[in-house]
Amino acid sequence: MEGFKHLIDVLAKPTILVTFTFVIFFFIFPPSDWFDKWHRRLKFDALWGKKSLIIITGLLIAFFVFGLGDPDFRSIVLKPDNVPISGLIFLVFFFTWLSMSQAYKNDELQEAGKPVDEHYDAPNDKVLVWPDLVYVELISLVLCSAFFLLWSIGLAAPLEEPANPSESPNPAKAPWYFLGLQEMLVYFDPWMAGVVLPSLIILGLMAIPYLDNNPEGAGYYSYKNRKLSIAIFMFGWLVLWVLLIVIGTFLRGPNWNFFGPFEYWDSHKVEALTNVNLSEFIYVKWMGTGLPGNILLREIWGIIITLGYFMVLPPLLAKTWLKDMYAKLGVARYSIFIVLIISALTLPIKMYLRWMFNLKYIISIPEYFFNF
Amino acid sequence: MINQQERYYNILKLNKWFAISSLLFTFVWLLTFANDFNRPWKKYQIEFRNLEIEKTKSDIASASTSLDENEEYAELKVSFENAQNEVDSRQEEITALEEKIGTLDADLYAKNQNYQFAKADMDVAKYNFEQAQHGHGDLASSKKALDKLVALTADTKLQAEVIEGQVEAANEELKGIRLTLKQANDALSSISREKDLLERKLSKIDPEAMSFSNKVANIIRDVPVLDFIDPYYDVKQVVVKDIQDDMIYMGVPKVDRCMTCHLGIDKKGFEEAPQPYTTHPNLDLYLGANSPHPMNEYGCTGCHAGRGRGTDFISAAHSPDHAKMAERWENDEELKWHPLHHWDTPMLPMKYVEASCLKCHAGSIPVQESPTLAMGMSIVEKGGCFGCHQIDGFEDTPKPGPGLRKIAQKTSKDFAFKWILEPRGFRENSWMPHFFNQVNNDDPESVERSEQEIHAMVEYLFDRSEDYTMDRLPKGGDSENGRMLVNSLGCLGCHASEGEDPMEFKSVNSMRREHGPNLVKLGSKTTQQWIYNWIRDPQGYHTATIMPDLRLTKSEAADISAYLISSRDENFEDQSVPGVDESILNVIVKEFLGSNLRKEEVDARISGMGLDDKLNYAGGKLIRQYGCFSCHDIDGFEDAKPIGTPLTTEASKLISKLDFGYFHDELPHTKWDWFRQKVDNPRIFDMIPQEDESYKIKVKAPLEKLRMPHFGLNDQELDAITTVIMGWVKDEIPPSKLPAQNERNIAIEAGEKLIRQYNCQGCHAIDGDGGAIQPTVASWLGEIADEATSEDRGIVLSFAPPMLDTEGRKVQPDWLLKFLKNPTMIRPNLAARMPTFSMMSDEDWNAIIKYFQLKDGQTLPYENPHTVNKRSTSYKAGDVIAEMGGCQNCHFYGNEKPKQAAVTWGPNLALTKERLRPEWLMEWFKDPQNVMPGTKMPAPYIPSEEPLESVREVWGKDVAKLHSDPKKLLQAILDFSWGVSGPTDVSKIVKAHLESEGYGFVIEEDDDWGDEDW
Amino acid sequence: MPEATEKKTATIAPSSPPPAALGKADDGSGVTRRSFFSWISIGWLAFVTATGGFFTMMLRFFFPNVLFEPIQTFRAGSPDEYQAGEVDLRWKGKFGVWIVRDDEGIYALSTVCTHLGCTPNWLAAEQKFKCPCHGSGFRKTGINFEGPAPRPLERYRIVLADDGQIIVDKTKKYQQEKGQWGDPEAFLKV
Amino acid sequence: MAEKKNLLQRLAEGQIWTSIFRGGGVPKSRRQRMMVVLNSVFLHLHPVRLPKHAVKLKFTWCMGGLSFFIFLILTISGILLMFYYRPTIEYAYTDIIDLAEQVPFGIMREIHRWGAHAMVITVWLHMFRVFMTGSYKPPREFNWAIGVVLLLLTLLLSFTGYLLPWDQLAIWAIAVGSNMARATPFLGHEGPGAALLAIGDINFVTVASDVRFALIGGRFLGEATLLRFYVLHCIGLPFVIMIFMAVHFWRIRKDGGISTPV
Repeated sequence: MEGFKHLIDVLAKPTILVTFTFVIFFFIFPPSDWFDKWHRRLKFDALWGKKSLIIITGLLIAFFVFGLGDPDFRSIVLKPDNVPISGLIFLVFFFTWLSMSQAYKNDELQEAGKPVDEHYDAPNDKVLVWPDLVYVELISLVLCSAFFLLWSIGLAAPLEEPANPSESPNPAKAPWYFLGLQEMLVYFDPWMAGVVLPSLIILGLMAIPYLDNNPEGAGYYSYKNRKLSIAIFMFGWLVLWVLLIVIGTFLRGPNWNFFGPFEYWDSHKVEALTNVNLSEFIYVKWMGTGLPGNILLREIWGIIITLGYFMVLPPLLAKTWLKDMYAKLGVARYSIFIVLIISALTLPIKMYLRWMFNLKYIISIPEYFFNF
Repeated sequence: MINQQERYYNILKLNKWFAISSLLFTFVWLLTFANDFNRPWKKYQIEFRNLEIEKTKSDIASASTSLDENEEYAELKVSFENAQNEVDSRQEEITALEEKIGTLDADLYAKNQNYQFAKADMDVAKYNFEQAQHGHGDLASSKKALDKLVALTADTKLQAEVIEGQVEAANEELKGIRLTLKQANDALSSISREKDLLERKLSKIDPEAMSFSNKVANIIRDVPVLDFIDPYYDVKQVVVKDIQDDMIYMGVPKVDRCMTCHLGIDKKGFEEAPQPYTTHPNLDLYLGANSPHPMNEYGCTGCHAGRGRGTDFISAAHSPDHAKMAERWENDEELKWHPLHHWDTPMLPMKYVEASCLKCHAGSIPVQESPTLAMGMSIVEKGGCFGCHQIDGFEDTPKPGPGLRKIAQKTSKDFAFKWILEPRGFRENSWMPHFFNQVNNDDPESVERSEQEIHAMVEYLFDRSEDYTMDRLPKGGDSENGRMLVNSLGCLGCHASEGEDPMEFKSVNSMRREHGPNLVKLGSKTTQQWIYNWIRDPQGYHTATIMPDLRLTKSEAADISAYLISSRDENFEDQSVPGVDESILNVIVKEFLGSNLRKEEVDARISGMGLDDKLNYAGGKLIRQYGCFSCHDIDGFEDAKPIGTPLTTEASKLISKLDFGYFHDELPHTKWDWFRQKVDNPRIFDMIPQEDESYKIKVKAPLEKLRMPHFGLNDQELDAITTVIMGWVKDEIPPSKLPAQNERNIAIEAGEKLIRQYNCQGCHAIDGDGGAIQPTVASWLGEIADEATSEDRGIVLSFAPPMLDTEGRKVQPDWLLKFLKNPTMIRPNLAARMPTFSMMSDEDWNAIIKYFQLKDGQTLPYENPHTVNKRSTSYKAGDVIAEMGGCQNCHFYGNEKPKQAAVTWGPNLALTKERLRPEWLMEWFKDPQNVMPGTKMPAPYIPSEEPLESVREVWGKDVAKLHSDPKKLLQAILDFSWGVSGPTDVSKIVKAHLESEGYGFVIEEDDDWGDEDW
Repeated sequence: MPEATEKKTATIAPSSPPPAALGKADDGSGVTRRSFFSWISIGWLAFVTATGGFFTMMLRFFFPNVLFEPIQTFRAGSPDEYQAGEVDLRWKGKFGVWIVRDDEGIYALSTVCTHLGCTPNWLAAEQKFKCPCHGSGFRKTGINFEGPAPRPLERYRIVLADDGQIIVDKTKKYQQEKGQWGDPEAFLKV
Repeated sequence: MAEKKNLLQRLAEGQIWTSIFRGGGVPKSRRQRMMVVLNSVFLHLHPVRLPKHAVKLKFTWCMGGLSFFIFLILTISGILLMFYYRPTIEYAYTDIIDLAEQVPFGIMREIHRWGAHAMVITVWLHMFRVFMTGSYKPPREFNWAIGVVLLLLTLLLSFTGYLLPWDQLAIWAIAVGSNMARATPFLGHEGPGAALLAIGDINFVTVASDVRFALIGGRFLGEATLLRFYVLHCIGLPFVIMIFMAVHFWRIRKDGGISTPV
């Protein structure tokens, strides 16, 4: 038992968990035909069968039931405000399954030349709103109300000590839906993690319909025709959002240190978080000289790399790897799309730079509050 | 396919789903209502109601038995019946009268109405007339109307008054007939009032005693949803505006709902009821409307802490007293207790509750009401907590340890080494704490290091020791006589002696005898010459000492020193002292040097140091490190700052600021458990507990380790000190809730501080507290007389230092100051001596005198002196009464010895005039026992009840003149005593007498004579 | 869409009602007892009950279980502090009570006019309480004698505490017109 | 009409009923069923007829509808809570304690809090469904953008409400959140570029003049913050979100109702 708990604790380490997710993710949601080939070869398509639903739900439940026997796990999971997030795990899995299974079914139907499940023969295939829709709505409202009452009776809302500005709780967490952002704060300066990236998320979300000019798949579940867009969306939603929330909620403990789900939240846990900036890497470690006094000179390497990343990489990709896409999207759509994507990719990149090289900032100009 | 109906779902199925979900919804609503209705406090109120019903019933039963036994009640009943009969017999008369009143009333009503209407019209007319005078309207016509109405009003009023008079007369008549009946009834009901009230109460709470409609109402009022109208079961609360809960940003008035479940808390009669219904154990002091802390003004959580708004066992933040109780609560099906998270001030366990007294009463701790707290404060003073930890209010408290500036003359390096290593190994109740051989430094390596550290510190102290010229020790001290002197002179008011068990049950009072060190094993510690010099002149050795001067003669001092030096501890002396190990010493020195020097500099420095230099350097650093200077006066540390955490508001620290280290499972997560653990075993938080209850140590450099020393306190002392720490909070108490800051309280605070500091109550009892020396006086008496004498409380009290209960009213302040600065003999029988406190300033003495005066309500520092004319009747009469009363049996008249044996002797009457206040003396003569319970002084006999003739015959004409007024007779004694003159100091006579004749204890018979106290 | 057969919808569809509850509609097949107690009836009944539950809760919600108003019971000193025949005004401001002592004892009068709740003034010269709002007048006993006030002033519970102090309890009131002034706690005999 | 009518039927055909529910009676025919929807201010949010997959839970997951319904629950419970909650640093916390300890049906707070959590989740899932069915594609692009705004507003509503209990959980969550605002480029006093907005010695963006100040109403979290968040939570944001909701619903209808395969 203890061995298993320990194993889970180890597996939950962000380096392992995140790397594992990154590696496996695109084989589960293949963005291209190549991935799709492996996806089917690895039998991941079986995930969207009825059996998998039952097995995985069962495993999840078993895991929670097992975990609740452990005092440390229990104390985290049963915190009133964390309960919705446990629910979120189940819901997200279920609805991902539901949408994907329908998508695969429709893909098969289309392949066989049959109409998709949602196909309807307008205007004959219509249904009256009264009573069919209204009644169903009423029933779900009643059930929903009952559910809320029950939830409220069963679980008291949290109330901690009176507000005290001189005494941070340890850990001090944002509301759970912002924990993804808070996780980003570990790797980015606040202006990036707190302002720029959230704005990009909002803008990026809004831009989706304008960027995705693929006319396929409107109005029904499908995957095959929309591989890339769904894979990217899933990556953002499941990994960069939900997974980070789960990590932030359950696995971040005192001093924002990392704790496995079965670990005691020891506020004395010490982790070496020493890290260095790129300029220090280059000047101090490699060139063996001191840091130049001139800010621009000091940060020139970081600036070059950053500019290269944002300015050079997109056209380069357009010419090479993403040639087809560039052709399909046109220059305006492509530029916006690629900037959004490479901005999103800065997060995993910075995560790995931190984990592997203890790199803090690529550009660090604290004099003007500009760190990147 | 064309779907003509355009339908999708089977409506029957939807209906079914709808029905099921609606039923579920309804069911959940029912649950919601049940959940809201079923508040946890309700069951307690229901149970308490039953308790109250039972109690009321039994009260009624006992009230009616006592009524049945009450003869007056029976008589009254009879007379009531008689009166009733009489009234009945005059029934016709009454009926006639009542009829008459009825008609008259009707008439009166009509007449009155006429009058009212007329008056109302007149008021209008008056107003109109005034308006007309003001220029609005016709003056003449309004005047006319007014006049008419005035007349009408007068007329109607007259008519009404006539009838009214008739009505009154009739009513009077009727009343007259019924008068006896009414009187009897009133008398009856005044006797049975108590029972009636109880019955009324019962009819309100007991459904069985209710009328039918009330029974129904009783159910309806507490029905869910309707229970807002007038519920019997409801949340009760006290809102205290000026005592506030600390909400960090702001204080919020306290709202205490404790009485929602603790229903009997302010009601007498539930003392035996189970919790939560029990009556508060001290209603006179707390909660009672006339107590100093009424419930409406102080609430509950101000003292008990907890979450006053909580209406549930857990949400009120109850705290168990100990681990067993916690376990019981946790396993209790009803309570299912767990500590309330997220509330920083949970209820104080009962054993620490006195902590809250400190919030308001820090200046003058009520010793009898809060013994644990008082004991804790005494520990803080004796243990010297305030030395290392800054604590407000202890700024001028002297250091509790001996001065070490002249230590080389007092003892040897070997002794100092062994003593520092393990003080309690030499003197088991020593307040000097253990720094070494603790959990975090008892491994062999640390022990070796410790030895070198001690060597360094000893070297530092001895190296700096100043010169101290001692007087030569006279030859031949008598050790046995020394022992008697120690036992009788008063040493034992502050010191314990050989053979006493210091670890027995402690109290504030017993701890007064730990004011100085136990007088044991001095032979192993110091020289006789040093003791001789020290006791003769303590300040000569250590200027800041609080050891007073007992004015010992050379031979007394020699005897005492001979006695004290005779006690030794051979085992201790035999222990060897390890040598200095320079290599370890080098490590220590390097560590200190390395803290602010680079390695080369350290090496350079150390190579230039000799062994002595290293010892001296390390010694100084270590003394700073361990804070030795906090308790001892040490050369070079005059301005050193306290080394510990300030404790003034320690208990208001958030619990998250207390480092539980690896003890998060072993120790309950409460502040008090942490504090207690910290004092009990201060170094424990350096350790990592193991499964088998052993410890492993954290990785720490020697200088990083926890360094608070171990005091070896017993459980009782730990509770006391924890109570004090829990009382150090930052709560802001408004002046309205504090003891008044008037002149009296300020004087009492200042006086009590000095009295504590100089341990006056080691010898003297004041207001029922103190006199710690008394048991030793008893055993001394047992030795010089016999067992029976030592058990006679009266004699023991008369041989113990006097109680100072009414001192302020009793003595003249001028005399008191003179006496305190230069004590002389007052009570000739007393072997104990009032010492000379030459270290006390005039300010100090003034504070003490003011304390006594204001405590007794004596506000005038200057008074008209009492004078006596020796030729006056009063004086002469007094002389006779004194003669007849045998005052001289016990009292000196100047240097005239009393007639009886020394055991009964009282103060010299020649002292009276300058010493006592006449007002007090009058009080004293009237009833000495009332003024000083336990005194041996009898009330003087005065012949005020005897017939004048015999008085004249027996007592003479002067007494006869005053005979009828006892006050004047007492005044006569007073005047007489004022006239007694002669030398006041009789110490030589007494000494000679005792040497030749002894005390003359009456061994066989019970002796009620002798006096104690004036 | 196999389940939506015409036959069924024809007979049963009408029973899907408008938002408020209606029983099963009659479209020719007649109302049978069985169908009256059908799922739909149960469903709507339960729905209405639950909705009723919601409104009941709203109602109850508006009546808090505790009040933070000033306490209604106060100590008014010892009986000797009151002179026979005088109206004592010292508690008027703080607690809204006149304490009156007559030859037989002491009673506590409410300062709320029984007409429309204004606070009358004690006019010592006229020996009456006079309400400034509509001119109601009350005698010293609290009996109304002029103006629109419909009934006498109310008296509060007044008792003696163990220590001899007067306790006035405003939560319990006594009305003359109901004959409650005879209650032993409406009047403190001295 | 000769048949016996029960009370309910009489009621349903009576004057009062028919005056309230236009048309009256129980809809029996197809036309009547359509009229019910058309005649009701609430129901005509819906079209009269739908593609059949639109009534399948499997397709819609009902998440949009639930989000709206939870919004209604939150509105009602929120209004009720306002009767017992005072947004002052003195009473906010104790009022919340009292909701649990003595207020009748203080469970309202739980309903409100859990509802708020649930609404965030349902809105996310709604967005997820819309994405997976490709329902953002033309002509529904703009409505998707409105939906993103609604998501943002939902998060802001939840965020502002999070502060109101005024406990440690609340202020530190808001402290962490609002401190990010100080790093806003140019507009936050610790944001990149803020130092450039200055004339001489006068800095335009300081701790007392940046976006964070605008948000929390002071240099530190305090009374002003609580009041601001309260007003935003109870009036400002609900007002805005209702406008966007109206547009959202309107556009669903105008963009052709629920998306269907072409």
